[in-house]
Amino acid sequence: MQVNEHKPLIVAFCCNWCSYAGADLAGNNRLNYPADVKIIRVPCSCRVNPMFILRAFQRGADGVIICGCHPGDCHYTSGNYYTRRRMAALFSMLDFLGIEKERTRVEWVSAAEGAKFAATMNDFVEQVTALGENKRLEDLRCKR
Amino acid sequence: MQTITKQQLLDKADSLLANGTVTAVLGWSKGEFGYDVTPKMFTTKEDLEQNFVWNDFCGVNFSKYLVSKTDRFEGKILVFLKPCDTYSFNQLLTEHRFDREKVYAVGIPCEGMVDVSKLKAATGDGISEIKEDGDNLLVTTIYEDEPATVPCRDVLLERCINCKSKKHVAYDELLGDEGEIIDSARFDEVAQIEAMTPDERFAFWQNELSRCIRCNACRDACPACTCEKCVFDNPNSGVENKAPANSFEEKMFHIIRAYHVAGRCTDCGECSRVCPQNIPLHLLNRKFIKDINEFYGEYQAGAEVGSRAPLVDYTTDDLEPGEVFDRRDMDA
Amino acid sequence: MNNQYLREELIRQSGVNPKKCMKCGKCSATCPAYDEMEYHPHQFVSMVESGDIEPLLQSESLYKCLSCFACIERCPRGVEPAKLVEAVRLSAIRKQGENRMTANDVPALLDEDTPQQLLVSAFRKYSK
Amino acid sequence: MQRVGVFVCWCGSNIAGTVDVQAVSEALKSEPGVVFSANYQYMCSQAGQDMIKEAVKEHNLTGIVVCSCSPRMHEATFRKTAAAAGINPYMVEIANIREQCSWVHKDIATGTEKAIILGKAAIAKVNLNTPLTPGESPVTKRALVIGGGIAGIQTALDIADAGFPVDIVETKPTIGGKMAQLDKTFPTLDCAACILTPKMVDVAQNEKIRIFSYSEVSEIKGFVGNFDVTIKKNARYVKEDICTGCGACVEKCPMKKVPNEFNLGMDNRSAIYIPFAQAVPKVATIDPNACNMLKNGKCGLCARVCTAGAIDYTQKDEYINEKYGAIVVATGFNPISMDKFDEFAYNQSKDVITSLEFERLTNAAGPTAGHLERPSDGKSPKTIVFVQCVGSRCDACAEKGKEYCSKICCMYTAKHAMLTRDKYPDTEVYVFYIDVRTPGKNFDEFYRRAVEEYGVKYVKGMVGKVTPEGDKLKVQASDLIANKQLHIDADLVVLAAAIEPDKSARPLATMLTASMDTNDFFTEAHPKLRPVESPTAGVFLSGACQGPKDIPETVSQAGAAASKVIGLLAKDKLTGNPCVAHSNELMCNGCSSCEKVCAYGAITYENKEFRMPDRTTKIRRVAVVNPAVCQGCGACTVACPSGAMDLNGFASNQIMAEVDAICK
Repeated sequence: MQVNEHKPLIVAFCCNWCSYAGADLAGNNRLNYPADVKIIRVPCSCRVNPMFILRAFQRGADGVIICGCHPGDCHYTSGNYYTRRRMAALFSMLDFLGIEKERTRVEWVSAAEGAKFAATMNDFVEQVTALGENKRLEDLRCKR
Repeated sequence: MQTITKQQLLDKADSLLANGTVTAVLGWSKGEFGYDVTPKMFTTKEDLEQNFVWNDFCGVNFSKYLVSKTDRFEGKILVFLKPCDTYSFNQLLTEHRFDREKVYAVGIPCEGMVDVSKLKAATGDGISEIKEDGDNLLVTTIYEDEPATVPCRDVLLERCINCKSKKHVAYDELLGDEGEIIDSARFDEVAQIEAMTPDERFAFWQNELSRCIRCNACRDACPACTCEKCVFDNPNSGVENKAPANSFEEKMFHIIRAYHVAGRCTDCGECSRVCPQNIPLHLLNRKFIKDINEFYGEYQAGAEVGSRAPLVDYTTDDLEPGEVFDRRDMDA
Repeated sequence: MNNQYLREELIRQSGVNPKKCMKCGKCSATCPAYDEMEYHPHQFVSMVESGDIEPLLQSESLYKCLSCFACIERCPRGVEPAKLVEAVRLSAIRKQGENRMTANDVPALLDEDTPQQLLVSAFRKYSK
Repeated sequence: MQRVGVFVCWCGSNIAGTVDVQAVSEALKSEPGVVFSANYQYMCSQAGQDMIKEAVKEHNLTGIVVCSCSPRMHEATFRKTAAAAGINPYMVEIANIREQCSWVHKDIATGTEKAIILGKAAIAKVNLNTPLTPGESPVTKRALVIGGGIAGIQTALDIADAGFPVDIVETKPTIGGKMAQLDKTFPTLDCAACILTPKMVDVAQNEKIRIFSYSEVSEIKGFVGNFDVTIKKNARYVKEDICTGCGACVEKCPMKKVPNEFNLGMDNRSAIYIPFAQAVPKVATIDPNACNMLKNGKCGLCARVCTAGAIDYTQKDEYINEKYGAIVVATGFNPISMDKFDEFAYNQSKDVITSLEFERLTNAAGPTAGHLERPSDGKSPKTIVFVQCVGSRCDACAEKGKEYCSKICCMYTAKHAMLTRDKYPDTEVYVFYIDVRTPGKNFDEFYRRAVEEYGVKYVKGMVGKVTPEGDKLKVQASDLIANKQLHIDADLVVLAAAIEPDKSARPLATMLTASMDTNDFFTEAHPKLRPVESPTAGVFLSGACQGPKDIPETVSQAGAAASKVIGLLAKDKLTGNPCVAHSNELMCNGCSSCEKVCAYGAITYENKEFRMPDRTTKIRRVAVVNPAVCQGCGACTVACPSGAMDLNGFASNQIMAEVDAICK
């Protein structure tokens, strides 16, 4: 039997100073991760409005990951601390609505952690792929 | 059922109007039926005597009205605040949404308000008259000759069954005795949903939220939703109000709304009270409140003026978003 | 003997976190029963943390601790050694027949100069 | 809609190897707004840049998308290209198809597909870009240094040396700070006064430096380059410009029983006083709480003996307004109160003292003229016990002390012990320690000398209690190495009290909107890379206000802070980052959420009048972002419930457009 594997769509928000640089480093070191990951650059993880995440899901994203500097290392001193609270609250709410918690993630990736960036993306893509298509967040009526 | 009488409130309003302390009174007025009590600004004694009401249907939280009304009236406005209303009152002051100097707040005790939907469910539609009789309501409908007797306690609003506080946290003057904060069971239902499987949770909310007709009543009644321009009315926000394009749209609306008031919501329950579709919207707000209490320590919005909402605050050793689930899975 | 189970049990019972200890020795410096004890308060903290608990269970030191709580009061890190001593003592006397003091011992200890309250509290402390 | 030009770079084979660049530029041609799309071998080369410039001219482009390497690499390059071609540099967006595409994906089909999506996202974004111009603000070429200890002195001297005027504000009647109270300094044992007082004189004589002593900062407004500061000059009842510091008044003053704070209350001074002989400014000050003339109008002796006529009992507090371009905080530290440490009997016996008191006891200018005498009876102590870490490294929940290591105590205690043994070899000296921390140049050698050459008895353990008994202090302590409890009859006990930031720091931080940690130490902009700057632009940190530090460290930090100030003041104008937040006042609720999350204090509020649809007017509180202070993180944009706050360059609708383009 042929399994038609669903290719997930992953939106990754990366802060300019640490995680975006970490993604660049992963590239410099030619560390592969799936092309399903599309990165959006933001100045700081605290720029990520929950609306962006919901919008991504609404438009068909299968997973959203937010990457920022490690706590304590924020370029703007405290931005990622706010991210941490906001996303803890938001993800908990999504989970409360029965949306798979595996579709969301926050990961702290420094500019030196190219390997961690690639590993994180590989892991996240695998996790989201295992869940299959994002039926809960997109339009139910148009799909079976 | 209320311990304080309409006459006491009228006397207070009359004397404050007469001695010039206030120039207007924000109160409840008669609607077409007994149960559709409407907010109104009274400026004369005559108007008050004719139209002012105080009964078991005065659920409206007036705090929000102060944002727009304080600008429109010269002098002070008298506002009657039930205990739960005072939390919203403080929260709006924290957010600098109205001028405290322009308000004369009179705290009044509340024994719980009636849920009209529950009442209708008990008596059937077509209510023509409601009379109070001690702890009961005598309800006459157009279909029955004899009025039905309904105990108030059976038809209380959910927020009153799980009343969180009989204590007024803000007032200029208090009628009746100072109440106490109540150790209510208001998070039990949230905990029950949390205990469901993800599929059950999804089904539960799919069922509830698919009834949403996007009438915006929840937003319009919410004392935390006082934005000059709501994101749902703003064509540039990307989430402006429109016919839902897909089934996620209602969920998105309610997640965004709940998120926008997270940390600021006092759990006054107006959203659920006004929802024409009887969606338990307060559960979304309470989920945030419960999470915030568990993650960052107990916090009651509006308990005092000037407190810093948890989502605009942090500590360096806060919980990681991933740990939220680890914790829960461990508890399970 | 490294008794990991007992270690965790003692930590749980006492609510003490021995990892907070910075090994300054102020507990032992402040202890009025120091010279009576084979193992001193700071050693209790360190030995429980390393799981080396058997010698403590066997030691008379358990009953020399006055429970005066001076070590709790003085510890700069809030480690509360006396609570740990208490937990070790409890786990010693909770064993069958290991009561340090029984009702039969009391008559011999009666003495006009000994306040009765002392006996009562000793009884409480030394038996399960 | 913009007229967008798309430029796909091959980067040799770096991109072209795994991405079909031709296909990418073809696919992007049909995107909304795109009027030109091309690819080239090296877009960043001169030829590549010329190609962009020509296309701008030829196709009248208003926006540029370059699909190339990371924007961290060449965004600046292409912005310059755009500017050279005559369009706003912020109308450029980069699609990162090298680091985040061609280098990490091996398959040409997937690489190409992703590159097209990334290109689409960049096009969607650039369509919503707006031309941005960096704001400019002038710089007041004057610095304010708050605190006149060694940190403030060194910072002021260095700034003045570069030619900029500096004002020092010091709450005490003289500058000099803690260092002026010290006897010798470790590890070289130079006398503190010998190295400090010449610097104090330099400050006094420097034409660029003004000293506001006996003064405090009462209000700070403005922002980097443009601070508006009010300094409150407390009345000292002596005309500073006339007083010669001769000291005749001090001598004649009948009120001589005022505890002398300079000697930590171990002796007395008069109501009119000069803190110490080398004070700068050397001007007398009348203590209004002690002076009979000021309290009940009787006396006036000092006015009569002052030949210069400097005494002025009617002097009032004076407020001075001054503008500054930069502010340096150098508020320093104090030893913590020993009141809560009953076990050491500090409040029960005069012979239990803190290390700072010990400094005064051994200082030649101190209350005992440098002879080590017990405060209680003046006898020379034969047994001295030093206790380290008193209140340092205390768990926070203990509420008595501080969680951190005070850093300087190990070294000064070694110094005290060594000097005592040197001067009084028949004295027995014990030092009780938890750890001896000596990470500094020649520090460990110094400590070892105290042990090996001077015979100081270092005991690993802590003192449990001190009990005064007769004229002795019974010290009960543990010796962890010997596994013994020690009982020592001491004559003097010296406590190495933890140090804490000066109490004035917290209100000052509020005025500056500078952040602090839970211990009230000022937070640095970056703990490693920007250690002398506060996150609040234009505010710099010098000395122990940022964390415990010794003199050499303080002086180096003071110099570093000065160089940062000089770098700022050397500019005529500050050019800001245009990618800053801005608030739409029509939508702003004035709720203060944004202000609370702003780490830089860039947001203030003003009451603004609005015309309502019914022609009435309404005054509303609205947020205003100061673009010179905003760093553009965007924290406020998410905190804002109404969406009034947005960020230039990373606007909500731009990010949404990117999300949509990716998720299409």
